Amino acid sequence: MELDFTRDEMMTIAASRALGNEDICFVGIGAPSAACNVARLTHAPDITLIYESGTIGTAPDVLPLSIGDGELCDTAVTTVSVPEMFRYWLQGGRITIGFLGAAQLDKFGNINTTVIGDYDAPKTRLPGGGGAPEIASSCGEIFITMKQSLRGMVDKIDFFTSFGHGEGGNAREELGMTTKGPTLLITDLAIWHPDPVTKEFTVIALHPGVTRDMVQETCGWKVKFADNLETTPEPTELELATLRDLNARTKAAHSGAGA
Amino acid sequence: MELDFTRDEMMTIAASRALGNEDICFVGIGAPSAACNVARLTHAPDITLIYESGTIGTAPDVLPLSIGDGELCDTAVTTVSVPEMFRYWLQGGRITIGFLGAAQLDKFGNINTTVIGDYDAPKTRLPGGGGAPEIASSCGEIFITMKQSLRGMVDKIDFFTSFGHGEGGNAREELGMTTKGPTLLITDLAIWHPDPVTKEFTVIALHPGVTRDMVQETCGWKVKFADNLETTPEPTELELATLRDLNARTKAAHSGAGA
Amino acid sequence: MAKFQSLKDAVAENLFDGDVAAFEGFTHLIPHAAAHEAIRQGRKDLTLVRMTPDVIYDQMIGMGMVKKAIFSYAGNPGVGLLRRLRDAVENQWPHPMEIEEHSHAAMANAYEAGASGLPCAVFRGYKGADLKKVNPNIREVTCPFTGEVLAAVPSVRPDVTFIHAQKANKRGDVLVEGIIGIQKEAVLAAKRSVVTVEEVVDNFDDVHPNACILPNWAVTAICEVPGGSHPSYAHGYYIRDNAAYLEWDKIASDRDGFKAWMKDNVLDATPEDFASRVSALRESK
Amino acid sequence: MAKFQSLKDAVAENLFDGDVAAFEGFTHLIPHAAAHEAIRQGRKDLTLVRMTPDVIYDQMIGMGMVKKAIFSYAGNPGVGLLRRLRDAVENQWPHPMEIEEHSHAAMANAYEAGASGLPCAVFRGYKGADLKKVNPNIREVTCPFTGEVLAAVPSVRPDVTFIHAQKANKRGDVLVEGIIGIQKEAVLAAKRSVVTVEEVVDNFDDVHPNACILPNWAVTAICEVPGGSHPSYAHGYYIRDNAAYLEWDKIASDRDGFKAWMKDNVLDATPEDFASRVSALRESK
Repeated sequence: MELDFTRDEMMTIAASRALGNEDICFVGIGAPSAACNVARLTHAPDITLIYESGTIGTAPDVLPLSIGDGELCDTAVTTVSVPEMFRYWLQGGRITIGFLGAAQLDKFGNINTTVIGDYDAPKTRLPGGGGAPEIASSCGEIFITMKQSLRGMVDKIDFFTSFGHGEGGNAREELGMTTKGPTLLITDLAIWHPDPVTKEFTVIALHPGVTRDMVQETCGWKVKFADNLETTPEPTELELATLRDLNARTKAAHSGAGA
Repeated sequence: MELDFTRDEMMTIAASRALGNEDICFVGIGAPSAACNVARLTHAPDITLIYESGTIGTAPDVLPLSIGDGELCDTAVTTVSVPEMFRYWLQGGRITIGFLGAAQLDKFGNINTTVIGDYDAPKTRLPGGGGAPEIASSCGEIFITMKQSLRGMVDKIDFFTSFGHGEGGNAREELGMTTKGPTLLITDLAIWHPDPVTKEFTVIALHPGVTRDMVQETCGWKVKFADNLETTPEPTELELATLRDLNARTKAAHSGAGA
Repeated sequence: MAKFQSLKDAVAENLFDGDVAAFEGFTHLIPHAAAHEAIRQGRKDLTLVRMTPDVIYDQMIGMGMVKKAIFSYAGNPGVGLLRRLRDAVENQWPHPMEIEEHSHAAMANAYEAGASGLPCAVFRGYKGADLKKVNPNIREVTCPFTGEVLAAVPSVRPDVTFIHAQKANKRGDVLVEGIIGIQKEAVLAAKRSVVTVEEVVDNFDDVHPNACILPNWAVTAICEVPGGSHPSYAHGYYIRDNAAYLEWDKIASDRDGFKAWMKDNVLDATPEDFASRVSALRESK
Repeated sequence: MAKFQSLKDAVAENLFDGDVAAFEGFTHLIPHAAAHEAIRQGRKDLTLVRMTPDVIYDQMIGMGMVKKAIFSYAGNPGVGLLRRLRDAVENQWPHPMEIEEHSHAAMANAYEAGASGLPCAVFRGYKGADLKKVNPNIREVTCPFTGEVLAAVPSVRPDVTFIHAQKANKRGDVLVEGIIGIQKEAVLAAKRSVVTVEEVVDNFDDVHPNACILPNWAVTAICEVPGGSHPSYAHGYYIRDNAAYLEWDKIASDRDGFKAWMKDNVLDATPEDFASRVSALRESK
């Protein structure tokens, strides 16, 4: 089967569809940023995008390379200090959706972006958690996007940078958290929801052209599939054009600068 | 002896002389505000005046009626939020001098502006402490101005709104305070310094025309006088003109508004 | 998402008997019009929170609406005492009123903690002060690193906060400028918020990037009430009516005089009356 | 009272071997020129604090100046990992380096507490996170009203903080605009502070009343260094040099290449070189 869109594009567009006009999103760089802005430019024009650099209600014309690009401030409703961002807006419980990526992810939505190997003698020292530990606990719910790989989707993560559903079940409630935690995982191959009881991520839809085997081959745990497995609707012309235009504008803007 | 200035004017001018160019003052309304601005308009042009409404480095042309008048903001270096004022600037230890007034004052510089009588069944309910409890503990030192009266300068205050030197001696250190507390009391009759050891306020200078008896008659505790009792220098022509011009501008501005 | 509506509707939909309510403003931008509407609607058993309860709290207390007041400085700013509040505390008129008294630092921190979603505020305060002997909501925590004993107070989390601001834009974002006081924190700490504004403008395109703006989704209701903070002031619009504050001292000194004034100027008045009250105070710049 | 002086003198007078130092900036206004001057002056045994250590910390670590790093996200923003930092942590090159790792929320609160003169910051954080198992400076306090267990971290109190800002006025007040990050707190939390600025202007008369301004008495030294945050950016002056960040990934990938680049671009360069580096990036608006 020949696709006229890439798996990356499908991942971003599927993520954008999960966002609504009323959402207040804490946006990370990369796929989450693209998904949030595609949502804003298509079905959710009034969505509020917040970047942890302090920009609230931003509407960038091109995707930022970092979470603190000037474009974010230029187009924001307001820009606040970083302590205010983390105290009033994140800890204050005002963010409906936090977007996280992962170097390592387990089936309960726990995330590692700190180290591969032992913390004190790491095989690979990763950047660390940044805002993730409190994004994971303070946002109303968490969406995760990542490309599938055996290295990334693992049975046991090396370090709990941010807490998803722990060992599953009521782990969050037991820690006193009142937020939902990871409610959605969108990979380049599928859409996953946590099981209502066990909280294990379960594939509920395969992207067009993707098979169960393809999902299992790139995932380090035994994958559960929903009984009524669906197929993710293909990107619409509008979605695809919006994403591609955004990426083209972004590339032109970033390569034009400096060097 | 005939004076060509009032006791109020002498009090304000004597207070203004205690302030220097390098001082960062937390200013209250009334006499402190006049004293700080006379200092700014005479010998201390670079003094920094801060009002608890958030105005930092303000230079009002007329005295504010309240601590939050628009004039304060118009002429300030910057205006910050009230939580920032109390956290970063006051608690942060950046204020060199806090000015306090008092409804009741004792000889150790402890102040009551909360209630006369019992707290739960007050004879007179006063406005309360406002910023005073933490001004008293966080500013580098405290200057107190008040008109003398038997009702105001009492042997025992009804309520410790803000702590001066407690029962004297090392009371502040014992509470873990590292600031100096009250170092100066300027009344309409005299200038008082705390005794270096006991911390009891001691008259070190009488204003021109004032006698020891006049001070004692309007003070509810047995007054101590310094061995080398001095006379406060009379207001200079410049000081008096500056204060009177300021008061005249203030009166014109405030009576012009509304009604 | 902020709803544009009349002040009457906004008060009816957001302030209920028994609520914990804050009408905030630090000398500047005090929400007089909103308080007067609350008085007209006759709310009861309110717990009123405010750093600097002044004329409007004196009025609500005198009208018998207030069960408890939480505050740090209860005075008529630049004038003196609050006579209706005194009458309630000293003589239980019109009925007994509970008070919970703090310092400014405590209240500022408590609002800040409320806006931050925390259960309490921790700060260095109340050293040697008697308030902690009479207020059981002043407690202590110990720094787990230095052993220093710090003060703790519960965060302020009002059911509803009322503020007055200079501008809203058509999307419902709110701009506060000048002496911004504790307004942002008071709104963010509250479950619901009502903002009266001097005017509604098309957009905030020319506003400084770091100005104090409340996004429309952080505000419940917006009401355009020109002059709505009189006799307080709105920076850039009109100056403070100092004479009215001086006058209040006389009005409030007598129970009957107070009641008569409230009938004429509040009960029988409307939010629209505020515009004319500031006409002589408009800034000419 | 802020002293206007050369960057060379300001670094010499304010940064000492063994200091706890913060060179802050949140993507925007990163003080590259100040960090390069510190590198030229060869300071040793530094404890570097920063929420987002990026290229300049990678450089100082690679040059062997750093005993310990306190941080919450160590990455080349928008690009990837920090290769010199990795080499230090994974291979102890050029020497072993201690790390104290936090979350952004913790670091932001820790700077805020430092600016507030508090010994520790209290917030809701680290729930279920492993950092508290490996960082003994993450502890707990219990809310004395609700019993909720909150996280506590020590406040950040650097010996010296370096920031880059848009403007100073002739009195020495400093203006920061746009993404203001944690700069105000980092300066106020520190014993000493050095601010490089794009330009010195006569006054701030046309600046918004609530803009982020550090009064001259809250700053130790001011140095006019146009372009001083390159390849980071200064809002209103020049845009971010994204290509330079991408390039850094290559430069830092190899120890010898790194050392050669540092010699040519830092050790043999001057603060004045920054102006020409941003000439093609100046905003045309």
